[in-house]
Amino acid sequence: MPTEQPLTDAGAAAPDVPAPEVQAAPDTELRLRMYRTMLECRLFEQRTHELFLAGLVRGTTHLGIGQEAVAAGFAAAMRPDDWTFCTYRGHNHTLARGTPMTPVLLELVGKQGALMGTKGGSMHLTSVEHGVMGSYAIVGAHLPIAVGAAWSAQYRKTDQVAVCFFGDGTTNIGSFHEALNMAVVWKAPVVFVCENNQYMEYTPIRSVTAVDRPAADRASAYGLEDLVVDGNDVEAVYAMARRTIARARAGEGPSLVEAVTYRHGGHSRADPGTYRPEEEVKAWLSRDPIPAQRARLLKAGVAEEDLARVEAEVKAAVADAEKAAREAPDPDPAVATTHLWADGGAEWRS
Amino acid sequence: MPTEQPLTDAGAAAPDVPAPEVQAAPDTELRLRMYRTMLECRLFEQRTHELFLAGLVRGTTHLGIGQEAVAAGFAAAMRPDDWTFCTYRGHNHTLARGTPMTPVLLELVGKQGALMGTKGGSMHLTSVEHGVMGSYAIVGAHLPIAVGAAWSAQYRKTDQVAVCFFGDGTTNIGSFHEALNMAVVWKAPVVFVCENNQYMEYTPIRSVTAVDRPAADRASAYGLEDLVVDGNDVEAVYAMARRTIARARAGEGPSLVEAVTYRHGGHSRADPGTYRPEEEVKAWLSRDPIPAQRARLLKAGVAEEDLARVEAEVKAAVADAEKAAREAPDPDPAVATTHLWADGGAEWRS
Amino acid sequence: MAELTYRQAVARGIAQEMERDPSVVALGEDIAAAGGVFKTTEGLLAKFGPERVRDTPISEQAIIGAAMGAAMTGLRPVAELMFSDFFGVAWDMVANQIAKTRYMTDGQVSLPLVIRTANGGGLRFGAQHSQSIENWAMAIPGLKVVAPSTPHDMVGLMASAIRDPDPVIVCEHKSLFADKADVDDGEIVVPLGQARVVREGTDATVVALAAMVPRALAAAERLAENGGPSLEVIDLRTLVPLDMTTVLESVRKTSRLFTVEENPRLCGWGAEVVSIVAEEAIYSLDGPLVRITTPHVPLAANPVLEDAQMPSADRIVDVVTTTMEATG
Amino acid sequence: MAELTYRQAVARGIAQEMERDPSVVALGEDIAAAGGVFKTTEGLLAKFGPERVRDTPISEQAIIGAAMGAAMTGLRPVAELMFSDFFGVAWDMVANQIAKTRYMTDGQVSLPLVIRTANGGGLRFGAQHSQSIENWAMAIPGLKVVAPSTPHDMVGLMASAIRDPDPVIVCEHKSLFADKADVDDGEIVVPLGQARVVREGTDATVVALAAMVPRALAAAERLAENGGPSLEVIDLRTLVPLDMTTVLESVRKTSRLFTVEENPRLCGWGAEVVSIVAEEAIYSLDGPLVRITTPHVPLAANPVLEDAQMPSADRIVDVVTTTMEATG
Ligand SMILES: Cc1ncc(C[n+]2csc(CCOP(=O)(O)OP(=O)(O)O)c2C)c(N)n1
Ligand SMILES: Cc1ncc(C[n+]2csc(CCOP(=O)(O)OP(=O)(O)O)c2C)c(N)n1
Ligand SMILES: [Mg+2]
Ligand SMILES: [Mg+2]
Repeated sequence: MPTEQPLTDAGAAAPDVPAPEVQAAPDTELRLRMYRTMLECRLFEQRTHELFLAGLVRGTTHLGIGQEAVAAGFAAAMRPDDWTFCTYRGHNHTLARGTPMTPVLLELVGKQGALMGTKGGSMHLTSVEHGVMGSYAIVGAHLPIAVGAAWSAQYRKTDQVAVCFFGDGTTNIGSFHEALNMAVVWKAPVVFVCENNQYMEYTPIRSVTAVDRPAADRASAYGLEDLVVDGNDVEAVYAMARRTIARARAGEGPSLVEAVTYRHGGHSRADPGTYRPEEEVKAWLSRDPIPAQRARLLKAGVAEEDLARVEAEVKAAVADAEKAAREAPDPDPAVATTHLWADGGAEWRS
Repeated sequence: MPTEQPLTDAGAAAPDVPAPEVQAAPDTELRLRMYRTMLECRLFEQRTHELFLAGLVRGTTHLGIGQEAVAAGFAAAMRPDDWTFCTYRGHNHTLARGTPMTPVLLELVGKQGALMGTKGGSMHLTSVEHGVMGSYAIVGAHLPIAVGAAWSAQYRKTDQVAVCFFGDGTTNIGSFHEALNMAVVWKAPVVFVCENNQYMEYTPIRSVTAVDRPAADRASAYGLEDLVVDGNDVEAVYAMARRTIARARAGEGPSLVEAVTYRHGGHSRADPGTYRPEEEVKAWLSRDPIPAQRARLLKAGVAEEDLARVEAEVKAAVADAEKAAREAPDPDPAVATTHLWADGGAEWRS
Repeated sequence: MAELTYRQAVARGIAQEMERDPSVVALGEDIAAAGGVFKTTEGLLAKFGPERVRDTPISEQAIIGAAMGAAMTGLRPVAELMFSDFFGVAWDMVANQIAKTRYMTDGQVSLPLVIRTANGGGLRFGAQHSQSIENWAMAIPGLKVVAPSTPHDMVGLMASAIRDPDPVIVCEHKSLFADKADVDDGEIVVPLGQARVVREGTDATVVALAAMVPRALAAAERLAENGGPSLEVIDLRTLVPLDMTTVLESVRKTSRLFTVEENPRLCGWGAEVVSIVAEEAIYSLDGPLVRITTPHVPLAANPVLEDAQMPSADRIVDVVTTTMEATG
Repeated sequence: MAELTYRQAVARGIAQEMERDPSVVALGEDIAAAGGVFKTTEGLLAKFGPERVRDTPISEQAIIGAAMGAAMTGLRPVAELMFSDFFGVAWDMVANQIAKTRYMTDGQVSLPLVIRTANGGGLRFGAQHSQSIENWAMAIPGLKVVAPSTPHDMVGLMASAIRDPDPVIVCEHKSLFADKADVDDGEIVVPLGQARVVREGTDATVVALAAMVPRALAAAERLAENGGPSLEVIDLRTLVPLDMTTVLESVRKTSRLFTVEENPRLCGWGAEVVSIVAEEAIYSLDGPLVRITTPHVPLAANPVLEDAQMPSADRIVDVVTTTMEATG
C-alpha cells in the first residue's frame, strides 16, 4: 500500500507503477502543460474553499485536492472530442478539459453567467462544449452512461473515446459490475479510471471490500488486464492514459485502471477528515503530485522563471474568476422553470 | 464446456468435477433419497406441464426439468433449519426441502388449500415451515436477501446456513456483485449456487458475458475459491454442498459454486426453446441426471424392485396431488385483500 | 389498410422510425434474435441488423444507462425493460439521471430516448410482473409518459415518442398484445398530449387509460342499453403531457367525473386528474369526483383474485349507477 | 425534559428501541464509526457495538436486501439510505420485494424493518440530493410512511416504526435536523396513523407534512395578525396509515382545504388527500380544493432558485388569500 512505499523526493511510489511506454514519453511542453493543469485545479479549489468559508460559495463542495495528477494526466492524453464522465468530485476533471474557470466558479457561487444557470451546482458540473459530459452525484450511475456514449462512438464510427472517473467506493455498487461486463461484451471504447483515494466518505475502503485493490482485483472478472498506476505521478498517469485510450480507439475494447491516490482534505466541505490516521495523512501530503512534478521539471532543466511565470498566470486566472464571481448578480428566479424540456420550458399540460 | 466432454454412460462429465470428499460420500439410503427427490421433482413438473396444457394450471410456469440434481444434492446436505432462497424456477427447490406436493400444486392451479392462498403462484413458491424462504422473480433480488438471512443467523448464533440458487444470467446484474462483496466482508454463512443452464431466457449466456464461466470466473473478484461442479451428477453436487455448507457453518464465510447443467425444455411455458442447437439438446438429454443416478444405484447393488417401489410411490404422490387439485374449489375473491399487513388486512386509512 | 395486433403495432412503430432515421437503435434483453419475449420486436434484427438491434445481458441499469449515454451523444435509443416492474432495478437511471440531466445542465444535454415496457395486469403473472407503473413515471419531472390502447395509437404514439427530443416512457399493455384492429398503411404519427374522446355522452365523463379504455367503453354501452346514464369516455393516451383541456371541457359539459385506473389506489394519475378538476371546475360539478381503481394491494396471481382486483366493466357500471343514484 | 435537536432525536429514538429489544440492529453507510454523515446515528456504535451497528459498503441493494433477509429471520433492522434520492438504486428491493412479500406469501413472511432516510430540500444540494420521495413510497401497497416535523415526533414515530410488524419508511427532513425543542425524558412512543391539529382555525384547513408544517403555521400566524382568514393547520405525520378522519372532520368544519407539499406537482400525497375529500366531502365545500406544491421540475442547487421552488410561508399566504377572495 502506498503509505508503506519508500517516498522518493519526487514522490513517485515504486511498486505498482508500470514503466511508462517510450512512445508515450511527454515532451517538455506537454510536461509543463500538465503542471499548469494541476496548478489550475489546485489554486481554483483552494480559492473555492476560501470562498465557501467566506459564505460566497453555497451548497456543498467535494474537493479533489491531492488528486490533480489523475485529471491532468488523462486530460493531456485525450482528444478534444473525447468524453469525460466524472463525479461530484469533478472540479479537477472539468477544468482539466479546458472549461474556463469563470463560468465554473459562477456555478459554484450561483450567479448569472454560470456554467449551468446555477441549477446544477458543484456536484453536477457539465460542459458539453469541452467534452465534459457530466459530473454525476449518485455513486456508480455514470459508468453505464459512459458505456452508452462509447457505444454511440462505435456505432457512428467517430473513434471517440469515453473516459469515466470514479472512486474506490464505487467499485462495490451494482452498476459498476453491469457497466464493466457490458463494456467488454460490446468492446466499447471506454476507459474506466478508479481514483482510489482509500476512503468512501468516512469509511476506509478496505473495511468494506472483499479484495485489497478495489478495482484492479476485479479486472479478471471481466477478462481485463489488471492495471494500477501511481495516481500522484502525473507522467505515470499520462503514460497509462495514452496506453488505454489508444487501445480503446483502436477498437480493442475497454480498460479498467486503478490510480492510487489520496484526498488531502475531507470528503466534503462538512468533513474535517479526522477519521484518518495522522501519519497516513502526513505521508500522503509529502507525496503531493504538484511539488513532485515541479521538482521533476527543474531536474529536467526547465527554468525556475518559466515555472514562476506559469504560477503567476494561473494565480491571475483564479483572481479574474473570483472578481467575476463577486460582481455577478444573482440569477432570475424564473430560471427555475426553464430547460426541463427541449423546448426550453417546463410545461406538463397540453 | 460440457457438450464437448466425454459422456460416460452414467453421464458424469469429467473435467470440472472436484473429487467428492471421502467423509462426504453418501450411504445407500441417502443416495436412494436423492434419487427419490429428483424423481419427485421430475414427475411433479411433468404432470404440472400436462395440467398446464389441459388448462388447469394457469399463469406461467418455469420448469427445472433436467436440473433436479442441483436441488436434490443441496437439499440432502442441508439441515432442516437451513434456508433456501431460489427463483421463479423454484418447483424443484421447494419440493426438495420437503414441502408437500398437494399445497404446491394447489398454488399452481389456484385453488383453496394452496401453499400461499393462490396469491403468489408458480413464480413465488414459499414455505417458511420447510425453510423455503421464497422464490424470487426479479432476477438477482434474492442474493442480498440471502445475505441478510445469513447475517441474522450469525448475529443470533444459530449456525443456520442460507443457500441461494440462481441462474447464469443472474451473474450479470448488479445485485449479484453487491451481495457477493457484502457476504465476504461480513463472512456471512451463505452458499451462492449458480445453476448454469447455459441460457438466460432465449439468449445464450456466453453471448452477453465477459468471461466463459459466468460465476466461477467472478469468484476471485471477491477473494473466493473458484468452484465448479457437474450439476447433472447429484452425488458430485452433494459433495460440493457438504463442503461449502460446512465451511459456512464453521464461520469461514460464503462460497460461490457454479453447477453446470441444462434445462430440457424452454425457459417458460411460452417457450419451445427452438433457439438451441439440436445436437446440444441431444447431448444434454443423454446426460439426464435421473437415469444416470438410477444406473449408478443399480451398479452399487441396489435392487431393481427397490427402485421400482420408489418410482411407484412417487407416481402415487403426484396422482394424489392431482386429485386434490382437480377437486378443490376456487378461492374466495375476498382473499385478495388479506395479509398485506401483519394484522391480516389491507387497510391504509386510520 | 391491414389488420394488425397491438403486439405487431409495437414492431411496426419502431420499424417505421428506424427506416427514416439511422440514429434510431434498439436494445434490450432477448429483443433481437428472439424478437422479444412478447414478440413485440419481431423482424427488427432481420431488417436492421445487429448493430442497430442489440441483445443485452440481464443488466437493466446498464441497458438504461447505455441508452442515456447514447442519447446524449447523437443516437435515439429505444430501450426495452421487458416488464415494467423492472423499472425498480433501473429507477435511479430513469428518475435521477435521465429525467433530471437536461434540467441540471440548463439544456446542454439532450436525451431523445424511449423506454418501452410491458405494463399492467391481467395475465396472471403475479405481483412482480403485473404492475402499472405509469404513475411512478408521471410523478417524476422530466419524463413524458405514453400508454396506447389500440394498435393504431401504438404505431403513432411510438413514432412520436421516438421523434420526441425528450425522454418518453412507452407503456405497452400486456393484456392488449393480442388485440387486433385495421390500421392504415403508410406512416402513422399520433402527437403526444392529445386525449381522445372515444365515445360522446352527456351525463358523466369517464377518463380511462390503456386496458381500462375498452372496459370503460363496454360499461358505457351496457348502461346505454339499459337506459342508464350517458357516458362520455375519454382515452387519455398520454399522461405527460396531460391533456386537461379535453377533460375539463367534457366535465364542464357533463358535470360529473369518474376515473378508471388499473394502478393501486394511492397517488395514481386519477388523483391528479381529480385534483385538477377539483381546483379548476368545482363549480361545474353536480356530484362527487369518483376514482375507480385497483385496491391498494399488489396483484395476485390467481385469475379469480386478479379479476376481482382490477376494475371491470361490471364494477364501472355499478359504481357509476350507485353514485349517480345516490347523488343525482 | 431536555432540549433536543431533530438530528439528535433520530439517534434517541433508535437507541430507545435498541435498549429494549436486542433484535433491533442498524446498518448503513458511515452510520457506525462516523455516526452518520448527518450525525443522526451518533453514539449508537459506542453504546451497542459493531455487531448491532454496522457500516456497509456503497451497496444500497445489498443494504436494503440484507435488511429484508434479516427481518424475515428474526431481526428488526433499521437500515439507512443516506439520502432519500438513493431509493432509486434500491427501488426494486423496496417496491417489489419488501412491499409485496408478506402479501404474496399469504402472511408467511413478516418484515418488521425500518428504512430511514434524509429526505427533502432546502440545503442547496441540487436535484439528486434534495428530493421528497414520500410519494414514491405512498404509491406502493405494503409500505407504511412516516415523516415527522418535530424532535418529539421523531423520537416517538421512530419508536413506533421500529416496533411495527410491517415495513416502515421514515423520512427525516434534512432542513429540520438543526431544529431544537424540549422533549420529555423517558420512553416516547407516538402511534402511526394519527395526524395532529397543530393550530385550530375556522375558515380553512391547511394540511402539511414535515418541513412544510412550520411554514404553514407561519402563514397562519401572519394571516391572523393581518386579520386574514383563520387557518386550521394539520400535520399529517404519517401518510400510511393515512388519518383522513382528522382531515375530513376539519374540512367539514372549515369547508375549505389547502394542501402544502414539498414534492413536485404531479401525483403527490396532496392529490390523494384532495381526491378523498372531493369524493367524500364535496357537499361540505365552499370553494376549490387547492394544492400548493413545488412546481413539476427538479430542485435547483442555487438558493435563489430553490427558495422560489419550494412552498414558502409567503406563497401559502398569497394562495390562501387570493383563493379565498376570488371564491369567498
Ligand atoms: C448510490 C449512492 N450511495 C451513496 C452516496 C453518498 N456518497 C456520496 S460520495 C460517497 C463516497 C464515494 O466514495 P468513492 O467512490 O471512493 O469516491 P470519492 O468520494 O472518494 O471520490 C458516498 C457514499 C451516493 N451519492 N450515491
Ligand atoms: C431484473 C430482471 N430482469 C429480467 C427479468 C426477466 N427474466 C426472467 S428469467 C430471465 C432469465 C434468467 O436467466 P438465468 O439467471 O440464467 O436463470 P434461468 O432462467 O436460466 O434459470 C429473465 C431475463 C427478470 N425477471 N428480472
Ligand atoms: Mg474514495
Ligand atoms: Mg440460465
